[in-house]
Amino acid sequence: MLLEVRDLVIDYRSTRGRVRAVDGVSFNVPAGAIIGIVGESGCGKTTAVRAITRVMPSSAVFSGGSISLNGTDLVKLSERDMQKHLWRDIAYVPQSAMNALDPVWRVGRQVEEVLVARGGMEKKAARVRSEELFAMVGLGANRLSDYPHQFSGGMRQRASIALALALSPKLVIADEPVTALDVVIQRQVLDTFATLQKQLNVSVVLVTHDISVVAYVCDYVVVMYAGKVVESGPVADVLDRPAHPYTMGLYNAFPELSGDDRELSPIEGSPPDLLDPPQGCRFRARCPFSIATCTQDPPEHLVGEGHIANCHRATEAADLRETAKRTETWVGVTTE
Amino acid sequence: MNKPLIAVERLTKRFDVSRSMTDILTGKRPQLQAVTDVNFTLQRGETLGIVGESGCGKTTLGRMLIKLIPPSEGTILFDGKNISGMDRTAELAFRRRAQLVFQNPFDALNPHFTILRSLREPLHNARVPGEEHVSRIAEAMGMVHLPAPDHFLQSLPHQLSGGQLQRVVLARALVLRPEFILADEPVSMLDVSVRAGILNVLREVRDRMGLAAVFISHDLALVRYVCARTITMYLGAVVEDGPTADIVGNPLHPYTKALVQAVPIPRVDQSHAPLPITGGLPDARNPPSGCRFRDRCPLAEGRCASEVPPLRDVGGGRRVACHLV
Amino acid sequence: MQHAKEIALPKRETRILSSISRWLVAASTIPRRDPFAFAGLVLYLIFILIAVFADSLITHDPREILFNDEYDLASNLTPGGDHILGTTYSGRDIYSQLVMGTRGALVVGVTAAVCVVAIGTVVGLIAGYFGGLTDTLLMRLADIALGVPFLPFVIVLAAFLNPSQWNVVFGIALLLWPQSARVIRAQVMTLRERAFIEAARVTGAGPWRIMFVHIAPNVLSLSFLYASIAVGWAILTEASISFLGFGPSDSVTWGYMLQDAYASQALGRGQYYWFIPPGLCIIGVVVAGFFISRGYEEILFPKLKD
Amino acid sequence: MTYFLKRFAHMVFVLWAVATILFFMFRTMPGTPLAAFIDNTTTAEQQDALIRQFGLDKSLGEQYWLFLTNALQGDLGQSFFFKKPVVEVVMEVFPNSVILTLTSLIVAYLFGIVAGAYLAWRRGSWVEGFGIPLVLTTRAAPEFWLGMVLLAFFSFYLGWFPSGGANSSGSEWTSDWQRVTSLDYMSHLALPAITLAIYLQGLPLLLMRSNMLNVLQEEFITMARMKGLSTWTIVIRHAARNALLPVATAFALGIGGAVGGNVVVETVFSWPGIGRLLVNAVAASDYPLAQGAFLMITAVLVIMNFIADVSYHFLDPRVRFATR
Repeated sequence: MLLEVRDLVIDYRSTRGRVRAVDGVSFNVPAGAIIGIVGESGCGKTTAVRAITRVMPSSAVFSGGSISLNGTDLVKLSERDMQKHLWRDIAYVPQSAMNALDPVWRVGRQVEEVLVARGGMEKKAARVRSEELFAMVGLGANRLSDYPHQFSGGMRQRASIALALALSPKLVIADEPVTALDVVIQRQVLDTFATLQKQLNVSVVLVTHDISVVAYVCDYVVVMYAGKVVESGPVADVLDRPAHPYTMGLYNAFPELSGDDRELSPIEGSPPDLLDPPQGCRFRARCPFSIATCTQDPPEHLVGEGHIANCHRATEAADLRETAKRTETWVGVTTE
Repeated sequence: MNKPLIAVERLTKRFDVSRSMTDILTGKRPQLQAVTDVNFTLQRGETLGIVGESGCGKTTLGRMLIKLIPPSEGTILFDGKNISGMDRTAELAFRRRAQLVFQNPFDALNPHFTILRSLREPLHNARVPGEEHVSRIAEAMGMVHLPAPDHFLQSLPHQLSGGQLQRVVLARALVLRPEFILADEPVSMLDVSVRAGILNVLREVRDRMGLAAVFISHDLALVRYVCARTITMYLGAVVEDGPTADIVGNPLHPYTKALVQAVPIPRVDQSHAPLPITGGLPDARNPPSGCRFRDRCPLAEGRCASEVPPLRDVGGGRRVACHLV
Repeated sequence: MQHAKEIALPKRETRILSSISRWLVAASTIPRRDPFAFAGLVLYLIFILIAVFADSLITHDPREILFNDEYDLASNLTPGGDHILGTTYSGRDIYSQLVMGTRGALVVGVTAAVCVVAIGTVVGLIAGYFGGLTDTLLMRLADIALGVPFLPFVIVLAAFLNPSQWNVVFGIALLLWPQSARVIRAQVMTLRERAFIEAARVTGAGPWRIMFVHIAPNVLSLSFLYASIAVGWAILTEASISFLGFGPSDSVTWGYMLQDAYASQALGRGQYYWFIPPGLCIIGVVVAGFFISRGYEEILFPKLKD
Repeated sequence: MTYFLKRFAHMVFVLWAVATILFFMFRTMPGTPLAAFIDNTTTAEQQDALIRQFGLDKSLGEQYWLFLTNALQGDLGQSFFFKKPVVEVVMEVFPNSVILTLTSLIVAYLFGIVAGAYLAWRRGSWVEGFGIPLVLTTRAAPEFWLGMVLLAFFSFYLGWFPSGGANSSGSEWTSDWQRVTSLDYMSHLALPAITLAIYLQGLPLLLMRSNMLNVLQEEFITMARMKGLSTWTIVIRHAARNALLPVATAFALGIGGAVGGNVVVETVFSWPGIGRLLVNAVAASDYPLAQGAFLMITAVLVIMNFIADVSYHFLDPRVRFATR
């Protein structure tokens, strides 16, 4: 197992008090696999994956848990030791590369900078390696001398992927890498990313809010809600046989191109305020199947091979799934 | 076929582009053709989807329909009257009948106005008598399922969530009881679970008020859920027009095919076949001659480069702009 | 579809009251949220009070030449006795001049600031909103005004027109409006593209209503910040002009005091009590303006988000 | 390239406009320009001779045309007072103004950039709590008052520096260059330059601090940290480089503004610069000289504005290379 995240807890200090953005998140990343982390805005998915690099805003605090890469717990490492791992072992692909590349530097030089500063390469060798990397992601070598603002959206994401793969890292974290792209370019960039991942046998943690993208590329999926993991497991199992009401609700709310003309049912209400989160299961207020015991923390139920769901009623998942398909189940759930 | 509510003929929009030294000397004024020769009609109560990637001109087309920007060529007839060159009273009448729902709810309400004041603005401009405001606002808020306790009306936009704001924006559009609504990417800024709510409200309002609507989006799945008929656009031109079920089920134009095939679906067994389309979007300032899609089209042949394919009627209410289909 | 519940439309008074209370709440948070602005406000208040009650605060007539008991000129008395800050070379009471100077400074400062910001805001609004030819014309005018070196212009102006405070105000109004006009024009141009302004157009508001009802509130905060800076510039300029000898000889201003001190070799005699206080007063008022407009940073560097 | 030519044409337009304003301002001002030279002793013929000599007998239009054509050839007329061509008089003192402006600006900007970056680095600390008000105070203090205080203390009280002028009287110099680089000149230059530097450093400091704060929040800085680059590399090669662009432009604008704006400091230290020349010329209503000095200051201001715009255009790749 390349990466194991255990009970990770991260708080943000803000003027209104401490916001617990990530509250006891655990997931594993096997070598050579693509893990999808799905959830809506504010569910803590970006905070959780950024924590792996330990490059966080100054207001962020590691309040617990461990992140072990090949056995070494990154949370305990000193600043200097952690820096050794950065980009050599763990790389990052940002959402919109437009402001992730230095606007006054040519893109080629930014790739070379990493190769020389962290890869220990000579300037000439770095130049050749950059051309290789650009060719790998489908960009011409002539693009190396351009500035970031001269790149289109798709090209910028390809450049970011090339940058991430520069030192052949073991793990690449991609935070919504294709969300800002149009569907055709998105497909092309996803295909490039997936083929490279297979070729170089790199593990990838892909953060997205789009379950179709997860279905298209990922091997495993982790569904997060309000700072906690609600369900995780192989993509096929979780999508075909969701065991947590939130995953079911997410699926129903998702318009599907090929599906029959089923009525979409929104999940009413809005996510809880993480300044003082509700007791027990955080989805309780919006869940059509919530019962009295939901006020206590939900246990971790194994519902299939590597497929867990944190819900008191996970055992009744099969019939909950049927009722969840009917839109009236979701109407009038919250009094808010 | 009674008179269509909106008739668009040969609509074109060109934007001036920065001029290089040689342009100035040679007196050339290079321009970007954002929308080229678009024709379609919209019946009362009909919902038309306009789908395309960014840069295809769908938003520019929308802004012309709602009279935010003037067309360079061609005409837009609203209930038989040309909407450009209207005097003040005619324009006000048009504004009462045609409204717009914005993409970014967080930016569509004046941060200094309370929700109430934003909702009264259209009524004030349309000179609706004061005592009618109460009932109109209540009616509009009811339709978008917005709870109407007093504090809600007095709060400021930053105190509301994205979903609530978009409902206020929709209520503001409905308060004048319009006949036509233009929605430009109305849900793209919202979370998935909230989107469905807004889409359902849009469908419900359209049916209850018999509204005609144009729904602009880059997401084919959303358009399929809301619109009976869809137009796909590429680099400023309409490439296909027809019932949504046919467009999605059996696309004719090579670009629409690629568009439909490119959309991922939430099922693991979806096809991973490479798209029948190569390369990227060409530079809009000098598009390929003839059919604009020919440089990326697998079926392209000589004729495509020399002759612009007209939007041909191919029966079943479908039109396609391609020589070979 | 539940029926549209009757909503009681809050009456006009309650709406005005609620917006005032909202404003007061915001104002009350200033001391905690932004100590600079609060300090600036307090300083301003003090100077305004001094300026208003100047007549009762002064011990002597600032222009009267004083003689001691033996009937010879009470020149260069050191602070003490009935001259809090001593007397000048020509026997005038320094403290009284200082107090009267406050009134002169504030009058010039505020009027100049009002002119500059009024012109700047209106030009910025019109150029920013309408664009096209009007925009180009107004901005070319601004470029010309910016092309004229400010201090030399006011010097020439003061020299030819009979010296009075109003030359400085006129000079400032004539040349300093482009800075605020450009900043406000840029702000208006961004606002014009905002969705809520397009919403106003779509709901039928006319251009003038959009400019003064929708855009103006968002721009007023910027013009207010610019005003508090403009007060500072005006006072500094007036002091410089008086120091160069082109100031009005009829009224007493801090610049006049400094020029008087410089001309009568107060530096050589080390009469710090004469030329230090006027300088400190100028700093006080001008820095108060900067503090109030803590947005001073926002003005020069708008993107700064803490 | 286009931008360069467009901006150049714009500069010429502004220069012409200001020159025209200047010309008419001097002509339409109350009081005859020759007032200083015509007292009861000069006879009528002498008066006419003077008027003809200074071309005042021609129509306003002709005078204007003459003024423009001569100005283009560098002939700004004769100074009443010095009886020498205005250009000559102005050029004598112009180098002093340039030297004073450049030295003070360079010191101010070097200090401002370093202090600004440091303040940005120590955001929220006590350093900022004291630093910002102090800097704002230097911006609020009238330059000439600063000069007076320094003069009173360092020159009169401590006697470290001379109290005025550019060179001690009675000293001869083989060449201008030798004069300007002599120790004597330097000691005269010290106090006025320091006074100006104190006043001028406020802008670059605040500008640099704010730019650094903005840039450090950008995503490419976070990405740089994730790449494991050293803090020093990130701050210098990425943050500072982005933050310095606007400061460089401000420097050029600073020069333009300062040459005209230093007049008060030049007066306090009786530093023979172009500003002081203008003041004396105006006081002596020697209007050709005043007009010439004013035109020279305007030229420097407008040219520096032009250089600032063009330099920004070339320094920032986002502007230089339009999207391809």
